[in-house]
Amino acid sequence: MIRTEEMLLNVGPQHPSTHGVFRLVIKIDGEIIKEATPVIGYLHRGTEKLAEDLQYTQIIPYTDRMDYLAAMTNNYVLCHAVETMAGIIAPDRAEYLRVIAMELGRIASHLVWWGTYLLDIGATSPFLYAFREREMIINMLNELSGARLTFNYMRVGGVKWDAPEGWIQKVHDFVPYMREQLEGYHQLVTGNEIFMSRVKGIGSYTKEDAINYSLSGANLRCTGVKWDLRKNEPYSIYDRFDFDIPVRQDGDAWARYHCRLEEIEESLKILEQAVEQFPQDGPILAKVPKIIKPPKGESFVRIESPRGEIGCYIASNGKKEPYRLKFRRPSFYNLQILPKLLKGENMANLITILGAIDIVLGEVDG
Amino acid sequence: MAEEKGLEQLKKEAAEKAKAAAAAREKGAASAKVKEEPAEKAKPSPNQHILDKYVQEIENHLGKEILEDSYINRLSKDIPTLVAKPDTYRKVAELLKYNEQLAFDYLSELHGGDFETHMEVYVHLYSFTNQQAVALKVKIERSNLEIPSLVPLWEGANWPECETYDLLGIRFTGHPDLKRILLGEEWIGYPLRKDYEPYDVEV
Amino acid sequence: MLGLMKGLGYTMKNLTRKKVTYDYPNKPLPLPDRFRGIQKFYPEKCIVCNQCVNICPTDCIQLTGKKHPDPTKRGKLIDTYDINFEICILCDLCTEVCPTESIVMTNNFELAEYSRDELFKNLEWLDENDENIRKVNKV
Amino acid sequence: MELKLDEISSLEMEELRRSVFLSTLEQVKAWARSNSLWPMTFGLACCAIEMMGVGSSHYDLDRFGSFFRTSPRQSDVMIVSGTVTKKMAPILRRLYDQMPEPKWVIAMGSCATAGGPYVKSYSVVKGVDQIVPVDVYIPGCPPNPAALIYGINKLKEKIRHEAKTGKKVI
Repeated sequence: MIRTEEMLLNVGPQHPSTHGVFRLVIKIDGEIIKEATPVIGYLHRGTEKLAEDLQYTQIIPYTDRMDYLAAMTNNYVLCHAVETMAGIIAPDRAEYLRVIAMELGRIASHLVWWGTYLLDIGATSPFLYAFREREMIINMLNELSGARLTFNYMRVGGVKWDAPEGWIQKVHDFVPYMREQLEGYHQLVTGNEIFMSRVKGIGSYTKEDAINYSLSGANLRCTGVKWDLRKNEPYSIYDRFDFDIPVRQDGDAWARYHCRLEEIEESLKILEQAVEQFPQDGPILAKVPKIIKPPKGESFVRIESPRGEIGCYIASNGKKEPYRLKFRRPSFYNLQILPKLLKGENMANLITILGAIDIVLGEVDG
Repeated sequence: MAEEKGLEQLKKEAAEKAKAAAAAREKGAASAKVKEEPAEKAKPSPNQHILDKYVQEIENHLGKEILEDSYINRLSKDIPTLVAKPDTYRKVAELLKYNEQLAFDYLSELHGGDFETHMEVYVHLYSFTNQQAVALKVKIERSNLEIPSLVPLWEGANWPECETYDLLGIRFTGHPDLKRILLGEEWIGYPLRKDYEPYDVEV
Repeated sequence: MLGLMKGLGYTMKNLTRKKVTYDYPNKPLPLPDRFRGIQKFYPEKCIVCNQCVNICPTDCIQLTGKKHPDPTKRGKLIDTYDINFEICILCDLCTEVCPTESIVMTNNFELAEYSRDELFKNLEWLDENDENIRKVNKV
Repeated sequence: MELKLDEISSLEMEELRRSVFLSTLEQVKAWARSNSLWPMTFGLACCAIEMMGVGSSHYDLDRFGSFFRTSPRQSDVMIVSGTVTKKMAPILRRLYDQMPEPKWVIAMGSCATAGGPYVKSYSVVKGVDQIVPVDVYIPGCPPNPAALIYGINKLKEKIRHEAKTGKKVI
């Protein structure tokens, strides 16, 4: 007679598959998870409090460090919020540069997810392939902004640098190359039977659950909700591009995997069009005062980051510093569903489920 | 309506943007002139009728005097904003979720703020069925920082409420597991309050 | 089984590809002009306007000026200029606001030290740091 | 047995130097250790991504005999890559204590060095050297992968130098 008893198991905060400092206290009975309690806050750095003493331009470097895999979108959300409040409209060329940078960032972010997710569930080599392509994107962004991760590239009313010579051509050449690689990725992993049996039907939830738990991004789209702020509430110049919103119906890890990879394809489509439409010349910064003082009031804007809806709330009292700054951090909201997903699951599926949510701990903890 | 005062007109680039959102924003910024009272309300916001609908619906079901204020927040992409009272907040939220005309099924954001005289909770809701958004605000007295929780309505409010409790000290009654999610239970003080002073001074 | 074989095919295809690894310590790393390493400071250009100190998000720059020795001339001369490189986040805002381009970025990133004290860079160090200086500083 | 080096004539000494490799055991140990530093993956924040970048195809840390180990028991250098918060600090110390001797610590990035951009924050430890002794500090936010390789090489130099002279480098 085999006897099992409940035990408490601590995963993290230093665990290679938690993508940072995330802790899970799980109660297991044999191999079955009875209860999972996430413990977060190991990377809580108090950005929102710090921002209350900083000017808007000075906060931009801090947004880089929140979601460090897609720093460009974070840059943008702050600039967008301030621009919305102050009624500034960035010039065309700046918007194109922003969109190109953001979409490159989105691809890079999904590549990191793809590589590390497969590393977590036991495939070593995809990580190397993913980082090989990511490095090319990072090099391009490095050329554009001068840093590899924390770009500090966008400014209220435009961007800091113009594209260097030949840079647009580089992006142009990158698109077909990446398409080819993407096909290779599918060849390498997607058809793999071991991979399929590890992710198919794992960690699935319904559309109602996804909406109820405030999920966003690929976590929402994998349940069949066709929702992407780039399309539904167009900001910047996204209404000028023709692209789709990848949607799956099953709501499991397999669906999320496909949503993300298809998003890379859509991003490539946007890149292709943006490069084609890229204005020959023009200013890259609107005429803004040196010290930006948005009017008194409050504003909340949201845009689509690789992980979901990222929002920025500014309460201003007309001074050069925000009175209250708050970011809606998508990973923080997305992670809430984890205890529900893990309940009753097999222990071996823990990392598969956690990885498929795609969290960045800097963003979860703020 | 204080939000509209003191809107400074900034130089804008003439951009031929076709999209409706940008145009609306532009109009919103342009219509509110510098340091002029909202008496000269040139063009009503394109979202005014949506706000009217919400207010009407709430008044029909819950009676008048439920809302403290309601206005269009021009700085925030013309979002209809409802300000509830602490004791009606939960009722309004319930109506916003379950009424078929409103049906706000998605909680996009919940956070608090310290405005020295009072605290505030800001909730941004979205309706996938009607494709509309609303901001719900509630002002709470600093002496009695308690407010009903929204978790029974939207599960997604769980962690944001914990975060608000952690950083600002607003207690949410009826929350299934209200804890100091980010800083840990031993932490003393609420850092996002304006009068916060660190308990342990660093070397 | 077929999927596994296909995956293996991709691996085989990549065997013959050109290697991408940089031969870093033996060969210098190719870096773009805009790369943000550590600052270079030109004391003769500085007009002690304090803009870099004000814009720095982490307050890692400290400077003091002295009066111009020639009483007929107005303005100030730089006396000390320190960057606390422990907390500098290389955000590039100081070089952006500098009206005379007296502080610019270089490509030097090999800055690891055994002690925190050595990360405190003073005027002399920043003046002598004159390799790989960024060519284009403003757009 | 003792080597009487004084009695050897200069000619013989020359011959000895040419053909016999003289070294102390300490130096051999240091040479061996420094060429197989196994860092622990202690990814905390943004710097962790650059640390992953070091392990990936373009920088390939394996060239230097360094593999990332996930367990503190199997590693001898801890790369603290990212912001250490007050909540994380006791755990960092515990992991350090679990590592076998000899062990070294690299503080990667300005957050680990001195708090970096979060130096005024209420919840961040201002420098990981308040918790564990640090051998090499790498500034940058985040340092690029090459700077990390440079830092690791600097640590290797330190290990060898200390074994050779028996003195501490700072």
